[in-house]
Amino acid sequence: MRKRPDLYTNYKSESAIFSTLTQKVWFVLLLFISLLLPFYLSNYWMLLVTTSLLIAIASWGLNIVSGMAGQINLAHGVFVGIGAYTSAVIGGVATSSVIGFELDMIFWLPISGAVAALIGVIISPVSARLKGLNLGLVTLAIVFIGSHFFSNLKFITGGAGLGRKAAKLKFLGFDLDSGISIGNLILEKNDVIYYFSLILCILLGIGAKNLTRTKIGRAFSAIRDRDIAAEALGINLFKFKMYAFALSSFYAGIAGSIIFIISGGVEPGTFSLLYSITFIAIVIIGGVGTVLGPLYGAFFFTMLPGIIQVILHALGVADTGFFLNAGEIERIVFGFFIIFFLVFEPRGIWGIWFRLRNYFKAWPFSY
Amino acid sequence: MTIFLQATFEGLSLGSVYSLVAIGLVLVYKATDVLSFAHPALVVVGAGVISALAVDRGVPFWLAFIIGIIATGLIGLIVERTFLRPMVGEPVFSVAILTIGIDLLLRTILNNWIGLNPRYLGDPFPSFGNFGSLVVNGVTLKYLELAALFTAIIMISFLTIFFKKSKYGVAMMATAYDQEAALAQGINVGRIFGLVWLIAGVLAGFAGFFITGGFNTLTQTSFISALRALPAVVIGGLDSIPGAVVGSLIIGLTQGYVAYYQINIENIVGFSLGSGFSLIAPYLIMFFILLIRPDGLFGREEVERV
Amino acid sequence: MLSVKNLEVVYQDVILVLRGISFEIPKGEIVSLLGSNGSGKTTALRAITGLLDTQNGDITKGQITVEDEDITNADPSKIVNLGIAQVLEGRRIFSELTVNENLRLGGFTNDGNVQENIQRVFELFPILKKRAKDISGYLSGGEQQMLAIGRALMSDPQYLLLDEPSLGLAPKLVEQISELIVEINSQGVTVLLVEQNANMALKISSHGYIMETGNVVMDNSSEKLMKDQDVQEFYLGLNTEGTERKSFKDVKHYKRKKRWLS
Amino acid sequence: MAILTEVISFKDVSLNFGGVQALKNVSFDIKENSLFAIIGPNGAGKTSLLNCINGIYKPTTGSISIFEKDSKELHPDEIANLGISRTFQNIELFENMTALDNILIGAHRHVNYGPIRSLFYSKKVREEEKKARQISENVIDFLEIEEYRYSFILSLPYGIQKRIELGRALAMEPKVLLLDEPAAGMNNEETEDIARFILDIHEELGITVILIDHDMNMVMDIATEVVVMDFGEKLFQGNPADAARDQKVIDAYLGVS
Amino acid sequence: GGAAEEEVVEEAVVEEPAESLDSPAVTTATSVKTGTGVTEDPCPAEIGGVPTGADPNKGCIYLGMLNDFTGPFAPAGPGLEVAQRAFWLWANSAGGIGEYSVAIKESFDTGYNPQKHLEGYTALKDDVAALSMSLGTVQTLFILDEMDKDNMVAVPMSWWSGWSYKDSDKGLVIEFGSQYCADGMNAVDWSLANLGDIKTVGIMGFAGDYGSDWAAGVAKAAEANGLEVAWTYTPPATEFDVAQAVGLMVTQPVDAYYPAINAGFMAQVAGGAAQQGITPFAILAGPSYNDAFVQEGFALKGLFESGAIYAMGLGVAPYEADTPGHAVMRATMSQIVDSANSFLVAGWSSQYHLKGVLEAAYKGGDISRAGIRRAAANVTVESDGMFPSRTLGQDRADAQAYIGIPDGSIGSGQRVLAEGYVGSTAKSYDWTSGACS
Ligand SMILES: Nc1ncnc2c1ncn2[C@@H]1O[C@H](COP(=O)(O)OP(=O)(O)OP(=O)(O)O)[C@@H](O)[C@H]1O
Ligand SMILES: Nc1ncnc2c1ncn2[C@@H]1O[C@H](COP(=O)(O)OP(=O)(O)OP(=O)(O)O)[C@@H](O)[C@H]1O
Ligand SMILES: [Mg+2]
Ligand SMILES: [Mg+2]
Repeated sequence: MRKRPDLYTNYKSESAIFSTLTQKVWFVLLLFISLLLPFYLSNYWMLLVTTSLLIAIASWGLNIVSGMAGQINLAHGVFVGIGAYTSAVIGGVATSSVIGFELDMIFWLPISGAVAALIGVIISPVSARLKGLNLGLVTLAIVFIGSHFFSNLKFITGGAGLGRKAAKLKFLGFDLDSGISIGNLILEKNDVIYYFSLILCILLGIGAKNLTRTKIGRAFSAIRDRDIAAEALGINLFKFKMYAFALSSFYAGIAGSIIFIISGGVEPGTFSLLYSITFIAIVIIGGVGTVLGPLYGAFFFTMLPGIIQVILHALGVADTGFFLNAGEIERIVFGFFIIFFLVFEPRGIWGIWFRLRNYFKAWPFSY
Repeated sequence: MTIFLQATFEGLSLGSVYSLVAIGLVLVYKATDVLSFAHPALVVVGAGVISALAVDRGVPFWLAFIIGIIATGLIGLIVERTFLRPMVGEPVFSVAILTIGIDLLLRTILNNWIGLNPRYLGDPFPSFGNFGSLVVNGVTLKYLELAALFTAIIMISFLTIFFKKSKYGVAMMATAYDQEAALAQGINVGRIFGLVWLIAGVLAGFAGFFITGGFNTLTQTSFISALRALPAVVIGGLDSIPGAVVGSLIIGLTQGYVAYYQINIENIVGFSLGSGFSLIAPYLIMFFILLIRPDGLFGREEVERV
Repeated sequence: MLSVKNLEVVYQDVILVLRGISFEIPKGEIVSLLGSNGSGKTTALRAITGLLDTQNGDITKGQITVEDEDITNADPSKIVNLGIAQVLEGRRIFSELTVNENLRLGGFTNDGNVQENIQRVFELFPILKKRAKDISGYLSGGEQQMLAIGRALMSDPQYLLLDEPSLGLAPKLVEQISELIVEINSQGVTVLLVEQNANMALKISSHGYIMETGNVVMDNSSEKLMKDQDVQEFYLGLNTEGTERKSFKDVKHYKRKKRWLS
Repeated sequence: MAILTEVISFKDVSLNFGGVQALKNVSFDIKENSLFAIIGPNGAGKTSLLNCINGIYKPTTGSISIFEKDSKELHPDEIANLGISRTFQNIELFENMTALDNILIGAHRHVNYGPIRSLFYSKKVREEEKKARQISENVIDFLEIEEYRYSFILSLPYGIQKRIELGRALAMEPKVLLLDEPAAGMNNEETEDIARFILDIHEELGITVILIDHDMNMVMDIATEVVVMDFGEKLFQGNPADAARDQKVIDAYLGVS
Repeated sequence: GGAAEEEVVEEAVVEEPAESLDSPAVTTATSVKTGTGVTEDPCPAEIGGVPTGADPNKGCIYLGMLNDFTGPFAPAGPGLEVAQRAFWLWANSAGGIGEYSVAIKESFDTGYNPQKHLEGYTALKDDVAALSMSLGTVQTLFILDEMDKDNMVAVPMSWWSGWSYKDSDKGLVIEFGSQYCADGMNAVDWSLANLGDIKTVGIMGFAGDYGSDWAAGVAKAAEANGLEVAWTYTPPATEFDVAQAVGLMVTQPVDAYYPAINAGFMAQVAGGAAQQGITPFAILAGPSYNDAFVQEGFALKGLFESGAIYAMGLGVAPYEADTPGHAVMRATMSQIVDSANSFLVAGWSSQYHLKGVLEAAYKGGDISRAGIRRAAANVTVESDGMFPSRTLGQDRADAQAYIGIPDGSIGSGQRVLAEGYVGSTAKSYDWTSGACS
């Protein structure tokens, strides 16, 4: 007889990140594929994959504060922006209009996360006063106030409509902007950023998973589900909400510090309401409160438009003189995808995966 | 003084347009617990229909106007039937994100139609949307804005009476709080949702006309004006129609006064508030009001008891 | 007559909860439905009133009829309009609304008599009258239960399905409620009573069904049920001789198996 | 036998909500190691009493001392950390989690580390987690809910949910346990189970239990002391047998029985 | 300076082997050196629904296009694409670039979003020899490092003053027409010279390359002419508030104001102020004006034609203008589309300078990207009279402005009053000092 897949025989395997052998095999396989990806995918797809990884990091952040701890934050994009500008100031080049210190990544990466986390901590007391959607709405104000600051603090951001260059990629003294070569292997800047993002993504992903399997994550969930009960069980709401905001913003700051290096620069207009809402959509479409959900969501949001475009091109739809152009068709298809995903599976892509998994587990016995 | 009155009038008329948008948002929220991100799209779709008929097809303006308003209501209804009905009982945040998808669909198609040039909606009287205005004590009262004010007052009174007198007012709230329990009372939740989206659509149609009517023109960015009603709804309390109205007026007046007095205000505070402050100010007000009253000025407080 | 035939219900496509149960509620009678926690009583009620949808449940087999009209999978609002009202498990009052508003909602399908019915409910539960304008979510647990019962009465139902009406009520009130049920029934309302308080339920009902894990395991007139040894021991808390209540102080630390399970 | 001391004492406590007076000048002491029952008609203020002990409500006037500390100065979580845990009248479990996770949350106060360590899942985290799990497993064992360990709350029957809530409270390893209608919605058999657990908790674990329930048979059988509440006021205090005979209590609460 | 150019050459040489490896169609048949995006196979006869006019016996130089179909410039996107394709249709028919025809291989939708702009660039870059368009200043600036690495030159579709300077564009952006900063100066000078008494002015614009650049120009000219600037209102485009714009005009009256916003807001601002009886002179930056303003039936037709409002072209005369370039444009375009607008003109005219660069590269015997870049560093380009002849890579800007008055009887909605106008401020301005904003 086959072993029951969910039967744990000891505490250690149960509390492990990958509790079954299948999971471990999958992870190693995926890791291997990820490492080889740059040798097989075109620059364009690599760009999308890298972006997805970084967006996933930021989305994990939102998932921590909103998905796990239930503190709705509509201003997550602003924290990504704070990370971006922190790194741009510390690691970027000064010009006549903006400041910049051209420091090493070893400085700006953690500091970007820390600064964002600090602002998160400063904002967190608001959540002691407000709950649920009301909290979300206050953070909505933060989006607008934040982008007003971004537009007007020209010496940091370069101002609306012009922006500034992102941080330079200098790591432990190596200038990675022009790529590196390890023996025969030549890694271009894009590849370097990809591997960097991959490492960060794995580390921070494991961090997110660690949160869920420890006291902190449980306390977050408790606050989310029933805060009064949580308090009666000895959980200090104020402290844990603060943790949630800090951790969430830390993730956002880290992601923000790198993501704009790819696109070359940061422009304050980026951090609009829509940008923040995108992260919410990613988390919801991926699967709220789950570890893998935000990763799925990030890939969905970043890759799908590219895939749709390729398909449209292959079909030649764009050239047929249809009343919508390729870009518009892409948007509409994308819109439909969002709708149908949510109608079909309101728990997000993770839910679909979960269903499939359960189905095959139970197969061929349906009940 | 004239300037002050003028600013007040501008604020009030802005506020009344916002209130038309805001009430639509509130109705949808009240019945479904969902903040609809598709609402601004509905607002501009209405204007698009009017313009397409009145200007492109040469349909007499009033006919086009009426068709446009009704069409917007119907589009609201269709959206509800096709996309939102299957979501009954699902997490509200999923539904809210779903409305982003709807917004994407509606606006992409509409923007394709709007195209490059600003569209105008036509004009029932040569002087209505244009320079027609009353001048009272040096204050210019524009017909279009007066009409917005009156429309808002009429719609608000009508809705207030409807929801006070009919059983649907309470039923709507019940569906929002607990769909299952509402169903068990024999409330046809689906019908309520449909009704709400229909009314919201009609209100959006009116708002669309006032936002883009006259020389205001319909462009691809017109929907942003509708988005400005958001802080109004929040200030008033998401589930309160009177709240939406008061919130809208607060936002409108704030915007109006900042518009006319920002330079003076800056002189007093001693530093520049930055260009674009007039649209940020409502959010600042919203921020502080929520800190003092977490459920907005008139919103129902969330019950928490163990 | 409300009848349920061979009903099978599945939650979330995989959890089979009702395994083909059948029962009948003849017009004008009180029928009680007993069973331990999780046996599927509430699910049966949900199936009757069409509320499975929101719980992600489906009727996979069977038929529900009322006066020979098929209401399997019918719209809840239609079912309520047919005169079937339900007191939901867990009260499910609209916490954000006032007591008055809750009652008005109960009369949604019956808006002609709202004022009269509200007065009637207030007579039954004077405390509700005192709190009429208060937000119902702040009522005490028992007061909320009263409101839930009152709300169900607002629609002047033909069939009243009560899911644990005595839950959380003081002994005195439990007595009142049981009198109330008898009284309502004497006015022609047919009652399905789901109860944990078997004593009370069997006393006032004419017939009883006992459910275990999705099956009806016993079905008899209430009198006979009260005399059954297992029912006495497990539901009425009498000692093995069926004569005297045993004290909770000396409950045994092992469990005797129910006969119907073996 | 240990010297009986007061763990909680109410002094002239009143509690108002707008026009509603939930508690009126209530005073009583709860002695260590008692099984203290609070009964009374619906709306009498029983739950409010618990909420006051918990710090969820703060008395309008009067004072409550918990282990000789004034509750006014303490947040609910601080009171919990003094060793006071509870269950709720309407189950307040964390629905989206498994039974095990709920119980682990009960053990929250025994687990000691911060968020950074948690991110890294450091050695200390592992040790502390293991400790929490040990506590939880003891509770699971005690309450005989092994088979529901990994079930999500939402799909569990009411009676089991109540048991898990009790487990969550026990995982706090409290000194005082507050139970709000633990037997509501249970049939006789299940009530017996609960009664047995309460007795074991009281006798074997030596925890002071404060119990609210409307199941008079159970309360009268197991309580060592009873307070009867009516309209926010204390109507009676004494041993259960006397309460059952007291005419005021019968009139207000028990009815003819 | 010369040193910088030398560097470019050197870089190009280093790049070469890699490039020829990538490119399948490198050939030694002609003496011309080729690279990525150049094939000996002919261009397709038709791309994107528009014939390419390519000679089947010639090779093909492919161009890429970073366009906006879904962002704020979505309505302009299709027009720009059609016009550029039409230009190359004509250019190919007229002989192409030596032994090569030219075709725009693909137009990528960037949504005016920097992130997607880079995605588009990455998607296109391995297939094309140059970009016929990179829409958006910020977007182009952000990919400049990549372009530098790839020796990719691009035609902008923005008139930022920085495009004239190697400091800001690394010699990669082939600017054409006017620029916002100079336009702003000329707007002020022209209005002073032609509209009479102006003492106080207001400046209005979207923050960023367009509005801020323009505002800088207006401010410089105002200062040079001793005018009082009553207010400067330059919020980000998303925070532009019509009520505030009107409020400023009402509370701080000016004799003239200079808006660089979009057409939708323009109508509301001009109309809103006029309703309160306030109609100062207005000179509109190019994108603020739209021919819909003077169409029959529009509420503000009268206001726009009242003589208070003037509009500038994008450094090029409107569709109907009388230059040889305009004539071939009209002749070619009429085969493809049946309406005319300023974006068609912009799209068409933008390609002239690129054509000049490609021709120079071909003459130089190197149409690899490096060769094209080298050519762009110093070449004098002509445009059949659409623009004055221009020498690229000089670190100085041209400053000719087209100023017109709204007129509903003309297809493009405006009658030209001044062509190639250069006011005194622009004339005496030190154009070597770099970008205005
Ligand atoms: N929404 C749901 N999704 C999945 N399973 C459910 C759901 N609701 C109930 N169940 C399961 O169905 C079974 C029957 O539940 P039901 O609520 O009908 O029992 P019950 O007899 O009413 O119990 P109780 O006396 O506790 O109210 C239980 O095992 C329960 O876990
Ligand atoms: N937060 C609150 N706001 C307003 N009124 C409240 C609040 N909490 C309790 N009350 C009121 O105080 C009174 C006592 O309530 P409490 O819940 O303590 O009663 P109880 O004795 O537990 O009753 P039950 O047995 O029905 O649970 C009730 O009338 C209730 O409505
Ligand atoms: Mg039940
Ligand atoms: Mg209570």
